[in-house]
Amino acid sequence: ATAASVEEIKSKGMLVVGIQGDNAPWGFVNSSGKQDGFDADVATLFAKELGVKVQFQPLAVANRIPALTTGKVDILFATMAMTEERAKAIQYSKPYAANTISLYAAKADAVKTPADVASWEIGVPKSSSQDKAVTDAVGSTATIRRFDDDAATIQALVSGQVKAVGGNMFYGQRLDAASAGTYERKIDFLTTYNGVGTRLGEKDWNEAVNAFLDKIKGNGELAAITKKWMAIDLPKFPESIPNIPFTVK
Amino acid sequence: MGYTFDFGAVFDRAPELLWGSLGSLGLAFAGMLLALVIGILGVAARTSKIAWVRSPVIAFVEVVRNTPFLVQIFFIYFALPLMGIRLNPTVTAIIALGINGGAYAIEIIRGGVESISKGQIEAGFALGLHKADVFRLIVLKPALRAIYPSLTSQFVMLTLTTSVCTSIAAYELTSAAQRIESDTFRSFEVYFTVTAIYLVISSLMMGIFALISRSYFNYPTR
Amino acid sequence: MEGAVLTSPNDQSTLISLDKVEKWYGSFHALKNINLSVRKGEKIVLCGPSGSGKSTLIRCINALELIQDGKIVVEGQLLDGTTKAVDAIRREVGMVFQNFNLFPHMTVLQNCALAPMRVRGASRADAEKLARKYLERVRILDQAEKYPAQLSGGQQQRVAIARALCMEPKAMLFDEPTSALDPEMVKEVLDTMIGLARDGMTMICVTHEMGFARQVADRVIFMASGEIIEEAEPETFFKNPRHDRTKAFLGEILAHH
Amino acid sequence: MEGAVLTSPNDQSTLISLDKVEKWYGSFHALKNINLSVRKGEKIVLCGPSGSGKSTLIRCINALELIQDGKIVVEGQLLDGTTKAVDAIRREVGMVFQNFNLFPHMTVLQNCALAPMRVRGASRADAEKLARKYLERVRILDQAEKYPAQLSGGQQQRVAIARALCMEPKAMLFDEPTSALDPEMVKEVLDTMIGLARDGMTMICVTHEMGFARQVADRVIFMASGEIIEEAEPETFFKNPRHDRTKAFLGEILAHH
Amino acid sequence: MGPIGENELLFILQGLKWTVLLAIIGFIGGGVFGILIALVRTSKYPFARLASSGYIALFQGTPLLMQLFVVYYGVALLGIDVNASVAVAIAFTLHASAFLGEIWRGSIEAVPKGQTEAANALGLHYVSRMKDVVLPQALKISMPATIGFLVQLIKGTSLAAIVGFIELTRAGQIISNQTYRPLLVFGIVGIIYFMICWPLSHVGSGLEKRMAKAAR
Ligand SMILES: Nc1ncnc2c1ncn2[C@@H]1O[C@H](COP(=O)(O)OP(=O)(O)OP(=O)(O)O)[C@@H](O)[C@H]1O
Ligand SMILES: Nc1ncnc2c1ncn2[C@@H]1O[C@H](COP(=O)(O)OP(=O)(O)OP(=O)(O)O)[C@@H](O)[C@H]1O
Ligand SMILES: [Mg+2]
Ligand SMILES: [Mg+2]
Repeated sequence: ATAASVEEIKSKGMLVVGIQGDNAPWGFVNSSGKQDGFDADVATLFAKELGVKVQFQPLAVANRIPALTTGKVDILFATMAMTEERAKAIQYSKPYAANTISLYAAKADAVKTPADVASWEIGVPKSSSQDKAVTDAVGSTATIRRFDDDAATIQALVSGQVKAVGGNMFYGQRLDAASAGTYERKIDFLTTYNGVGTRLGEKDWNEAVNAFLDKIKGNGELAAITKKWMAIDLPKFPESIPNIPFTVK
Repeated sequence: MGYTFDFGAVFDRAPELLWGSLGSLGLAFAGMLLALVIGILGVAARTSKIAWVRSPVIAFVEVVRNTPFLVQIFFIYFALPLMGIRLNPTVTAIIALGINGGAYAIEIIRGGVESISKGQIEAGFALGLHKADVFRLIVLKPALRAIYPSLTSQFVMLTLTTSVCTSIAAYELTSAAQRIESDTFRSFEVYFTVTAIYLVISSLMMGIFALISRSYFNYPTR
Repeated sequence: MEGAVLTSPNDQSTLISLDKVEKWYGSFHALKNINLSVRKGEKIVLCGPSGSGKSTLIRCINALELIQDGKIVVEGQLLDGTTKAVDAIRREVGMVFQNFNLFPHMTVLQNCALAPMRVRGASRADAEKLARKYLERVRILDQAEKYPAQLSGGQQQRVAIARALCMEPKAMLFDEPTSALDPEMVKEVLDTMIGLARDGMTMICVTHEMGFARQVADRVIFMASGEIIEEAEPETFFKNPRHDRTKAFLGEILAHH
Repeated sequence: MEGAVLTSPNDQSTLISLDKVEKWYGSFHALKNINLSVRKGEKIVLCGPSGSGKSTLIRCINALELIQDGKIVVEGQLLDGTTKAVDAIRREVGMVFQNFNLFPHMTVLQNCALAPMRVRGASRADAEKLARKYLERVRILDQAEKYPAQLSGGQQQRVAIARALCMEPKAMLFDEPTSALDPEMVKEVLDTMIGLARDGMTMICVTHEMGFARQVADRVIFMASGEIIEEAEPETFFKNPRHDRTKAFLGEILAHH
Repeated sequence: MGPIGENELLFILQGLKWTVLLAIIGFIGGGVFGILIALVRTSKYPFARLASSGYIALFQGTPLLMQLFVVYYGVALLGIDVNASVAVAIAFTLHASAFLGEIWRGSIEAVPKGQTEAANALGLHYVSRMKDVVLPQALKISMPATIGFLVQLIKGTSLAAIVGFIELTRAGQIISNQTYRPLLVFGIVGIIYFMICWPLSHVGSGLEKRMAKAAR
C-alpha cells in the first residue's frame, strides 16, 4: 500500500507534494528546473511544520486527483479550486487562497452580460475551475473549447481561434504581455477558493493541515507569501462553503 | 489496495462516449481520404523528372515524418492564424491528419509504384496511352494492391492518432474521456473503457479495409 | 482511322524506314548507322547474339527509346520526338513483348478494349466488339472474362498479340515473343504469328526460332555489336551466310536445336 | 559418430528402405504405395515428369515431409516421427537442393562448420578442419573465406555438397542439383558427383542429366503421378523402356538434348 | 513571462535527455520482448500464435496515449508505487514490443523457406536454426523497418507529456507557459525532434535502398 499516514510520513522523513508544474505563479517549474511558486512556498512551510523534507511531484491539471487517490502523492498543494464534485473525491482543508474567474475578450468587443457572448467560441483550460465556471455560465449558448493548459488557451485567443477566454486573475497581465492593450476583463463569474487536498476519510492529514493553515493565517506567514506571489493582501476567507466540508466528519 | 472499481459512473455517460467515438471516426475517415489524395498526387509529383516538382514533396515528406504529430497540429492551429488562415478545430484536425497520413502514404505508395515492372508501363506506352492514363489505368491499381497491407496499418495508426487532436480542443473520443474523467475522477475506469472502444474502432477499420480489398483488388495473381 | 500522314512517302510501298540511325546509352554505342526499309506486308526476322541491339532497334521504331541521330519514318510520319509524331506512330505499330506485359488487374477483354477506348476514343461497346473480333482471331475468345494470371504463358502471349491488333496497326513488332514460354506453348504462339503473316501483316520479329524464320520471313537480318552485319533471304541466310560472325552464330544456335 | 542404431536391419546391406509409403498433401495424393530399397553404395537416379513426386519422395526420406502411411527405415532406424528418429536419420543422410540454400550471412567455411559444431558438438577447430577436408574434396578450398554471393552457381552447389558431406552421412540425396545452373557450370558439379559416386557414396539423385545417369547409376527409377512406374539398369532403361509412359517421357527429354 | 534565454534552452535540453532515454528504454525493452513475441508468433503451436497475435492486435489497435493512461493509473491500482517514468517505460515497452514483434515476424517469414529446410536437413535444432540461420538474416531484412519504428518511438515519447512526464514536449509546454511564446518554443522543439529523427530516417532509407539493390 502506498497511502501513508501522517505518522508514517514523519518517520519516513519525506513528504511527497502534488503540485502544478506549469501554472505560474501558483506552482511551476522555474527555468532552473526547480519547483517554485505560491503553492511551493506554502507546502515547504507545511513540511517544515511536520519536520520532514519535501519532494514535489509536478502534475498536469487532469491527473491531480488520481495522483492523490492512487497514493502517488501524499497531499495536493495544487491550485485546487474547491468544488462540490471534487469534494466527493477528495477531502478539502480550509481555504488558503482565492481566485477570481472572469471572462477576457478584446476591448473592441462590447460585452456586458453573459448573454452578449451567445454563439461565441470561448476557450478554457481543460478540467480547470475556469472550465467549470464558464460552462455553468454560458455553456448552453456559447461553444466552449477546452485546451490542455493556460498557455494554449491564451494562445487561442491571441491567434483569434476563440473570441474570449475564461481566465483567472493573472490572465490580464499575461494577455498584455502577449498583445499589449488589446484585451480586457469583461465579466467576473465567481471567486473560488483553493484548498489543500487530502484523501477522503483520512482524519490525521486533514487535521494536520487545518491546524497548520490556522497557524500561518494567524502569524502572517500566509499573508507574506500571498504578497510575494500575487501582489495582493490576504483575502477574506469564508467560514464555510455549502456542500464542501473542511473537516472529516 | 482498497480501490473499488466503478464502471457505472462511466457507463452513465455512454451517449457522450458514443458521440466522441463518432467524432473520432469522422476525423479518421476525413483524414484518411485527404491522406489518400495527398498520397496519390504526391506520388505523381514525387516521381516526376522535374526537380522543382519533386524536391518540395521530398522536403514535405521528410519534415512531416520526422516531427511529432502533436507539434504539427499545434502549428496548424496556432500559427496559421498569424498568416490570416483561421481554421476551426475539426478542420484543423482533418488537415493535420491528412498531411501526416499523406506524407506516409506518399512514401508507401511510391514503393508500390516502383514495384510495378517497367514492362507494364512500356506496354501502356506502346498501346499509345499517354502518361496520365498509364499512371491512372495501369500503374495505380496494382501499385495500391502491392502496398495495401502497409497502407492499411498506416491508416489504422492514423485512426489512433486522432486521440492527439484533443490538444486543440477537437471533439473526439479522448476529449470526451477527459471530460468524463474530470467530472467523475474515475480515471482508470474511463481510460480502460475508452481504450477498449479504440480497439473496437481499429478492428472495425481493419475489417473495412479488408472488405474494400476484397471487392476492389479481387483479380488473381500468381 | 488512318492516323496523321504528314508527308507523302517517297516510295508508296515503304512502311517503315530507318536512315543512318544512331543510338547511345550514355557512352555506350547501342545502334550504329542502321539503315533499314520495310515494305508493306514484308516479314523481317531479326537475330543476333545477346546484347547486339535487336531489342533496342525495334524499341526505337516504337519511340520507346529516343535516337540521337538519323531518321525514322513510319507510314510517312517522321519520328521527330514531338508527342504528336510519337502518338501517330504508336497508333500504326503494335508491339508484343517477351514477357507479355498484360495488365494483371484487367480481364482479357478489358486488356484488349483499353487502348481503342482511350486512344481511338471508341465507345465501350465498339471497343469490346473489336476486342472480341481479335480474340477470336487468335482463337482465345473463350477466355475473354479471365484474368491474365489464370492463363498459361502461351495463352497470355496470344492475348498480348490480340491486344496489339486491336489498335489495327499497319505493322507489328515482336521482341522474342516465344522465349519466355515452355516448349509446348511456343508452337501455339508461332502458329498465331504464322497466321498473321499469311494475312499480309507487316512484321518485324526478333526471334531465334529458325523454323519460323524459314517458313515466313522475307528477309533475315543479322545484327552484332549494334550493327547490321548481314541481311538475306532465309534460304541464302541459313545455307550460305557470308560473314564469319554469322556463321559462328548460326553454328551455335543450330547446335542447340 | 555412428548415430543411434535401434534395430538391426534385416538385410545387412540395405541402407534405406521404403515400404508401402503413402503421402498426401491435403486431398492430393502425392506418393502412392512407394516401395524402394537402396543398398549401401548403390547409386539411384530418379526421373519423371514435373509434379510426379520425385522431390516429395526424397524429402520424405529426410523427414522434411511427413508420410501418412507406410514405413521408412534408414540404417535400421525407423522414421516414426519422434524427434529422436528424425535427428538420427538426418545425421545419416545429407541433402543437396536445387537452389543450393547456402546461408548467405556465413562464409563458405562457416557454412560447412556449422552443423558439425551444433549437431555433433565438435569444437570450432575440429569442425573447421573437417570443413576444410571436404572443401578440398570438392576442390574449392581456396574459396573458404568468401561469402556465397561471391561465388558462381556451380561453386555454390559444390559448397552445398561439401556442407552436406561434413556431417559424414551414409547417403546423399540430390534434388535436381544442376538444373538451376548455367550450362558451363553443370559439368563441374556433375564431375564432383561422379567423384563421390566412385568413392562409394550411396546416392539418390533426382536429375534429368541422362549422361550422368548412364555413367554412374546402378538403377534408374521412373516416376509419374506419384507412382514408381518403372525401374531398371540404365542400359535397359534407355534402350528398352517397357512402359509407354516411360517411352514418351524419354522421347521428350532426349529430343531436347 | 520572459524571453527565451539560456536557462530556458537548457531546460528544454533536459527534456531532450528524457526523450532520448525513454526512447532507448522503450527500444531495448521492446526489442527483448519483441523478439520473444516474434518467435512465439512464428512457432508451431496454434495457441501460442493466437495469444501473441492477440497481444499485437491489442497494442497496435489502441492509441499509445491510452496505453500510457491505462498503465499510469492501472499500475498504481495494483498497489505498486511507481513514478511516472517507470509507468511510461512499461507502456513504451509494451507498445514497442508489439510493433517490433510484428516487424520481426514479417522478416522471419521473409527468410526463404529453403534456408530453414537446409538447416533441418543438416539436423540443426530449433535454437541453432533460429540463432545461427534465421534470425541473423531476418534482422538484416528488418533493419529499415526497425529504424523506421525507432523514429516513431522517439516521436511517440512526446505523448508522455500527457501523463505529466517532463520530456522534450512537456519541457516545451512548461517553458511556453512561462514565456508565453508557444510558437517559438514549439518551433524549437520541432526542430530538435527533426534533428534526431531525420538522420535516423536517412540511415533507414539508405539501408532499404541498398537491400532493394542487392535483391535485384
Ligand atoms: N537502358 C539502357 N542503358 C544502358 N545500356 C543499355 C540499356 N538498354 C540496353 N543497353 C545495352 O545495349 C545493348 C543492346 O541491348 P539490347 O537489349 O538491344 O540487346 P539484344 O540484342 O536485344 O539482346 P538480348 O538478346 O539479350 O535481348 C546491350 O549491351 C545492353 O546492355
Ligand atoms: N506443400 C505442398 N502442398 C500441396 N501440394 C504439393 C506440395 N508440395 C508439392 N505438392 C504437389 O505434389 C506433387 C508432387 O510434387 P513434387 O515437387 O514432388 O514433384 P517433382 O516430381 O519434384 O516435380 P518437379 O520436377 O517439378 O520438381 C505436385 O503436383 C505438387 O503440386
Ligand atoms: Mg532483347
Ligand atoms: Mg522437384
